[in-house]
Amino acid sequence: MSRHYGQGIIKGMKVTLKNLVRGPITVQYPEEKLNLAKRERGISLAWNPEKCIGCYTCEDACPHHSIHIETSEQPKQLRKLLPCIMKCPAKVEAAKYVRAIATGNPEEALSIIREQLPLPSACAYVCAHPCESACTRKTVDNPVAIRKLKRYAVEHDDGRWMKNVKQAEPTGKSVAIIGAGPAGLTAAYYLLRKGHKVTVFDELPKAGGMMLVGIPRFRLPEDALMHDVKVIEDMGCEFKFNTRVEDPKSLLGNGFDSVLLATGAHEAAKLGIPGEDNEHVLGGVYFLKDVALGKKIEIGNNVVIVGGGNTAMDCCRTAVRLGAKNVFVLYRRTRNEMPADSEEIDMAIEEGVDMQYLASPVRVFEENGQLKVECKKMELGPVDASGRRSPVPIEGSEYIIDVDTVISASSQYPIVPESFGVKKNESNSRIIVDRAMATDIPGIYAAGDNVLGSSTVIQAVAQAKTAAKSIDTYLGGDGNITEVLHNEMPLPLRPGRPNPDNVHDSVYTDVDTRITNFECVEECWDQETAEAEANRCLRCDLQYEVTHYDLKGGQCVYCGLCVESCPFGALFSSSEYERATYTTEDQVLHKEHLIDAPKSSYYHSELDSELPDQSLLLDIDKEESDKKKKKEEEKKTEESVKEEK
Amino acid sequence: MEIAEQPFIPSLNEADFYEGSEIKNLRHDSQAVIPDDMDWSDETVKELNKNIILTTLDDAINWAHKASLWPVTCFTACCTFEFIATSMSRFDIARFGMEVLRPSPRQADLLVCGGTLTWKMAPQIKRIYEQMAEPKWVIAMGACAVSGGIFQDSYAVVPGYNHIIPVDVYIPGCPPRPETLLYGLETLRKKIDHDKCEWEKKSK
Amino acid sequence: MWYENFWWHLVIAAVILIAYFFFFIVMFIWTERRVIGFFQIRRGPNRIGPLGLFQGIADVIKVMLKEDIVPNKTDKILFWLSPLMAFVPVMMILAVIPFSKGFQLVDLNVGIIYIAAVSSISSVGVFLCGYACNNKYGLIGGMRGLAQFISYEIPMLLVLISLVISSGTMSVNGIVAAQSLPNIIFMPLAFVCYFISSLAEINRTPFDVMECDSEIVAGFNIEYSGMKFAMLYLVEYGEAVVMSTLVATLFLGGYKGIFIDGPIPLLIKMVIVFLFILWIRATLPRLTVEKSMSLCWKFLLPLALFNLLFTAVRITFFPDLAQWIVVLVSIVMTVLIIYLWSGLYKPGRELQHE
Amino acid sequence: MRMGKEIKMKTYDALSKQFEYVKTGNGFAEIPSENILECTEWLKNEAGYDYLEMITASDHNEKFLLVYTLINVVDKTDIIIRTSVPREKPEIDSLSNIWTGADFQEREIFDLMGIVFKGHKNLKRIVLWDGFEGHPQRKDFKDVI
Amino acid sequence: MSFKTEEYVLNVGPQHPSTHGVFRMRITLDGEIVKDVEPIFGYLHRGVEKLMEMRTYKQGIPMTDRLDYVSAINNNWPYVMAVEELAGIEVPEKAEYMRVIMAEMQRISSHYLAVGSQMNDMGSFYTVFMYMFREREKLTDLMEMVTGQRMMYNYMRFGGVSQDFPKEFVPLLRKFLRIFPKYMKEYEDLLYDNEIYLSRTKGVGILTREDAINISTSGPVLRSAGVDFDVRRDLPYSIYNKFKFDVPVGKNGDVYDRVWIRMEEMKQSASIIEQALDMMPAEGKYQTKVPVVLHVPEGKTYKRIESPRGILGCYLESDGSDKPYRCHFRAPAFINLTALKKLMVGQTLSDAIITFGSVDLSMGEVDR
Repeated sequence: MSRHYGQGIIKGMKVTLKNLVRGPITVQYPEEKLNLAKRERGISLAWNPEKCIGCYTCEDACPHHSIHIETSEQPKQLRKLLPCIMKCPAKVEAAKYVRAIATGNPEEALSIIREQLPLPSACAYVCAHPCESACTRKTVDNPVAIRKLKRYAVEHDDGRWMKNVKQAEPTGKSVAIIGAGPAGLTAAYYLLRKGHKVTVFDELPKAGGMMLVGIPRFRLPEDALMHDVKVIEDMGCEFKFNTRVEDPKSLLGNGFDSVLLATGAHEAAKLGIPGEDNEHVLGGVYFLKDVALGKKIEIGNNVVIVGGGNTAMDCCRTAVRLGAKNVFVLYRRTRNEMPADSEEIDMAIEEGVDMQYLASPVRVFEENGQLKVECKKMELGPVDASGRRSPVPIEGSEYIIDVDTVISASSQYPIVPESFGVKKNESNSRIIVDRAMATDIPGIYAAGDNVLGSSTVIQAVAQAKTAAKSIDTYLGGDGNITEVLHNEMPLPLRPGRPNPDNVHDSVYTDVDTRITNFECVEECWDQETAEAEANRCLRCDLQYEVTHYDLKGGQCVYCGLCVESCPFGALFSSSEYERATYTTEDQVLHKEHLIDAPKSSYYHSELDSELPDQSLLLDIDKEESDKKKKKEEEKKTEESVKEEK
Repeated sequence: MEIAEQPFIPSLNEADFYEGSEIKNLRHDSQAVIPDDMDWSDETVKELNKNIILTTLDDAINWAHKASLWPVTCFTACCTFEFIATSMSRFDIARFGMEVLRPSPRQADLLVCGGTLTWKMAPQIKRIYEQMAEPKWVIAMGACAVSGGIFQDSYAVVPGYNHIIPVDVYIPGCPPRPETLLYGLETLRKKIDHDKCEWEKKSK
Repeated sequence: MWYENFWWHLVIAAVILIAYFFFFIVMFIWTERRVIGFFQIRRGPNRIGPLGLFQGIADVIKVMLKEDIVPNKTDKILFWLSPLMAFVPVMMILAVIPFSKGFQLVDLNVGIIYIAAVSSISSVGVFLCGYACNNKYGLIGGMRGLAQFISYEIPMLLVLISLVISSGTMSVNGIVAAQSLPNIIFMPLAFVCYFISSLAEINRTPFDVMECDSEIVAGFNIEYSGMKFAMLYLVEYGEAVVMSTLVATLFLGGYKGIFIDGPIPLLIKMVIVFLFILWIRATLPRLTVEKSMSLCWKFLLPLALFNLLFTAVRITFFPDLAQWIVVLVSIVMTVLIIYLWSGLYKPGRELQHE
Repeated sequence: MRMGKEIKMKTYDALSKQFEYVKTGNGFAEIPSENILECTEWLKNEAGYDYLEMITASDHNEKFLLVYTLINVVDKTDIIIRTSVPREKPEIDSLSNIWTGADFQEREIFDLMGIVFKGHKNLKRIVLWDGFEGHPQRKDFKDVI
Repeated sequence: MSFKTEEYVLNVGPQHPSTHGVFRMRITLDGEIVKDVEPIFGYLHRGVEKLMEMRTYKQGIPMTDRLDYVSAINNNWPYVMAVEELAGIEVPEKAEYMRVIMAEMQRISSHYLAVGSQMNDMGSFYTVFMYMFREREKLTDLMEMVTGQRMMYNYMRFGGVSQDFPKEFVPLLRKFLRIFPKYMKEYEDLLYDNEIYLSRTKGVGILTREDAINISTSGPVLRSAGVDFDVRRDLPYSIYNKFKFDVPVGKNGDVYDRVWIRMEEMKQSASIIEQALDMMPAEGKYQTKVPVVLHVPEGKTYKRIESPRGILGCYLESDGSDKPYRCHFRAPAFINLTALKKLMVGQTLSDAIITFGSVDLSMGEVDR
């Protein structure tokens, strides 16, 4: 192709001429100002002194220390409702006792715990700690290890809390509690405090219920459990062990004014695969119960545990302690989806348990006297209703493991006997109660796992508290079970920031020794660690007044990380953009400036509606596109007119 | 005809070595900040030196300086692109007569220090500043130029241009918006307004 | 006429010319920046004075007041001399340009030769600038500039000769007087050649190889500041003023207007030429020096020679042709020859894949 | 994707078959530092990994870990090679004679980490200036002014 | 009498209008012919890799923004991907789409800059640059709307992106895509037919296929030499395997091809954005919640993406603490620089300058 000099040049000159006609797009800045983006990260921060509590998170989030904060030592009370307290079913005031520990007062801390929780020792070892998952510190790094701090408080029990106890006069009413588990014991404690006479029936030889038989001793030592039980026993509770109550209604007439059903969940769920009826296939709960009650069980060398919850971890670690050489855990999903505590999984792996993720048993069969499990590999599919990715089996990926025992630890559920005669759900696994925990029979109440299904200790405690209130009201009391056990403490001073360290590691006994016995694995923190850990609490309810809030404006890069990290929403990006100084000192912005700075909606979408729309360069093409649209519409109408004709 | 002494021309490796030692010396010498000059804003000094002719002349000259601040094209890092954006059609620095970007420092009046300054670059910046003809002004644009910004604790970064050359106006931001830069230039013009003729300074 | 031989006539005319020169330099600075601005969808200087009109004044004052640096190791004498050498001749060209009937500093009968001679001095000055400053960039720029000046002078002169043949006089005034119709219509080919080569002469895009910012920083003026740079800065625009005036005079009929004669039509034509230069500047990238050379020697020179031949033939053999025939023939011929000639060139190197 | 993985695994296997000192791990091959030239040459010429994507090094107290990634531009697969050199004698053969692309990267590692590449033609500081003391990417680097 | 020319050394940079930052070339010239070139850089070496070892993982994200300051979002990506792999953080599907959209917008805006400044090097006195910057400003506006900054977006987070798109963003982006081809046509008119442009780019700065692979160049430089390799298509990351797009490949490996590839890639990016907007789930999370101070388990990983300049990789080592143990970036521009000698030697100074421009460097990335 021959190309003639000049054509392209003329084409180009046409384009420039066209742009000349289009007219300038210039913004005449000092007179004419653009609206900035709503999320503009301008050259300042806006700071809300009312919301800021002086937790120093923003200072630590800054990549290069552009923010400098100084706070007063003396706090002031800001709010009562805190995430950790709100999230706790029993409303234990975690923030308060953590603070007590931080100021070197573990005894007072125990008093605070005792106010809401009559089973502090048991909870200190095995509580599912919903408070930690709600902890504000979680947004910074890891939540404060509240349960372990509770453990520390419990270890420092000097009985001081007893002094403030207010025991009610005996009322002469008596209550029967069926089941000496967490729910039963809690209810017993509160009813005794209200002056009622309480008798606790249990078919096991000791008190503790599921805490005794569902949780292995290396997690919850018997001493700790009995410590709590002894308190209740000392208050005059009557225990009737090895007694199985078949008909609670009959108790009502026989000297008891009210009955609480707290029987717990003791049945293991089935695997639902062929070959399950084999004698070597055990239910996880039964297995743990047998071990806890000291029965001798032969499990052999190769043990497979199916499931990924805490029960599965308990089972596998128990199996290791019983001498099994090869312990496998089969779980359908990956570790990220496992419901068990991360620490439990870590410890199980440390103890030599072989975790097989993305694997599921297909059938159990016996071949030449050897028990075998056929497994199938899975892969993660799309996200299901529970928010987790559902496992999808991979065809043709079956493999076989030789085993001696299979333990099904997927879940457990309660069975409510027919003889109770209360209203139940269809599968006989729940007692149906109203909000006051009353069943359909007047005078009979229910609490704990037989209402909830399989749940946690702290849930059971919370329910039992409600039940105790209702029973007290039913028996003519005022239903007020609140106690004040701790002495008033001044609000804690804090000279600097909360402890910036990550969560402290738990101390465990050595792996080699711990797998040989059932001694408690977790050791209590010493004073230093406990106080350091307690100091990690941000103290969301207290406000340490910020005396200095300096932003080194010449140094800040306005990356927005501080705004993002503020747990209390007290920091805003600012849409300010007009600042230039003659000296470097003037670059530093002080508190007064930051309070007045205009806020932008970066990370604060609630401000979106207040801010003006951004002026866009894209708008200059508006007219052209509008014209085109109009033309098209006209064409269409013309066409339609033609068609009509 | 006499032949002049041959100038010493180092080999390339030697040249590198000299450069290295120059950087090292500069780094050693410029750990302290050059103080910001705020005398000009002192009103009393201005009152004292009041002289109708000179003041009027001052105003005229300052007006010319203000009206055509030619920046030298020397931008070290990221802030370059916001400077370019400022000089492009949307914000159009040309409205103030500033679009004449002189590539040669001799003809420029304004050094816009946009971006991180490393110790390796510091001698060059110092030289560019020295090559610029009086009167000259310096704007430190962006966090890195003001204080080293996000890189200030690095082994290779000069924590602020004011360790190397005196700076007239500091503009924060990373990078500053074009409007911020224009505001900074406006601030600089205010300073130029207060400038006095050379002879007056000498007489002081 | 009665005033022609008085010395004060020369003084007044010179003052007027110098005023004209500087006024238009200052205005062209403003016009260029403003118009290029509008081409680049922005506004250009509009703060300094009404519509930014004082922009040029402020620039010139500022540049002149800047510190004058003479770097060490420069050739001191040439460093001082060369800006003057570049600046003065540009102004001198104006001496022979008629601004109105009878208004001319000197009506030299060898005006065309004077223009050619004087404008080459300016290019020597520019080269000496680059040489004197002891800077490699400056030297490269100066060398490039000189090579380009010398090359483009040839087609330019050939065109001027054809102009002289056609008008029958060497006086600029005579050429203007001879244009009953503007020369651009009579000899479009000559206009094209002259316009392109004078773009190269005044160092404008796409021929600004000696000052190209992006390659050799600032080229010949890299080490200049203060007053000396002011002169070089004025040369840049002064050349533009002079060149647009020349094009307007030689090809667009000079001071002859449609309704009135006098300076106003000349000024209007001059501004139009300048705007056209700006349009080119706003559009085109720069040629490299060797490509600009090959454009000169391989494209412009043959065209200019052809134009000379054509004009000579016309004048010698068909002196009495009707005007419309001449116009028609020359336009057709120009289009044809440019079309054919340009088809012989291929932009870029030969590549195996095409 | 799975195709690419298979080819990758095959390459690792072939590599470990070809040279017995090569250890393969999960997604990388470990080669003793003295054999790096031999292996990479083989990978380039025989296995088709003709694109040296990246070289980097990291400081692991008593040794320096060097990581090379190679890409097969035709088959669109990549492999990772690791090797380590002792801290007392941080020397390794240069790849810059096989791949020109290794030139600057090796100079950078020499500059920042202080590993000497034997056979490199122009091994001098690249991003820092001559006369800078120490190698900043090392963990024990202290800035001297 | 015989003539002899003397070679001389010309220092181009570090302060030079067309070195795109603080880059220096020691060019040995014979007349105007380049005989040898030695790139010297490090004038912007800020020790980013060392600084990242001194900061927590999250504080590293703003650092990555400042590597290749022309395409900040693309820089976040490999780092964020590497951390996500080591820490086992899942990215919600919507966030992946958002990342793709933002990264492709960034690619367009980066290429606008590259082509525009290329024309500037060629001496077209800012005109094309300004037109392209107008389009780039539109994109900048859109991205500012999402992230709140004009350049250092700091947008990606571990497990997603920092904020959701504002509701008015998607219609505006569609509008931009609608008017995008019109302006592209104009630029093509300005470039491709212009004889001066052609004469300056065709056959200038040729890189052969063998050299391109041997020098480990990547991105447009590699593809211009006829190597059909694009990480987005060939080693897909994120969700790029869901999109259909062409990879433009050049024939001659000259400046013209490199600019042509950039122009074509812009169009492809626009089509990817369009597809992503269509496929993006309307509802869904844009971020997995990750604490401010993230503790990443021990491990080593290498992740790569296709940035506007080529393969951008991030090698990350973690020792289990809250700070990276070692973080190295494979900077495409840095390695593309190795090709400079091959590209420049034998050309005139003017051609060498535009050849350098066509490699499209950003010094922040080269020096790190």
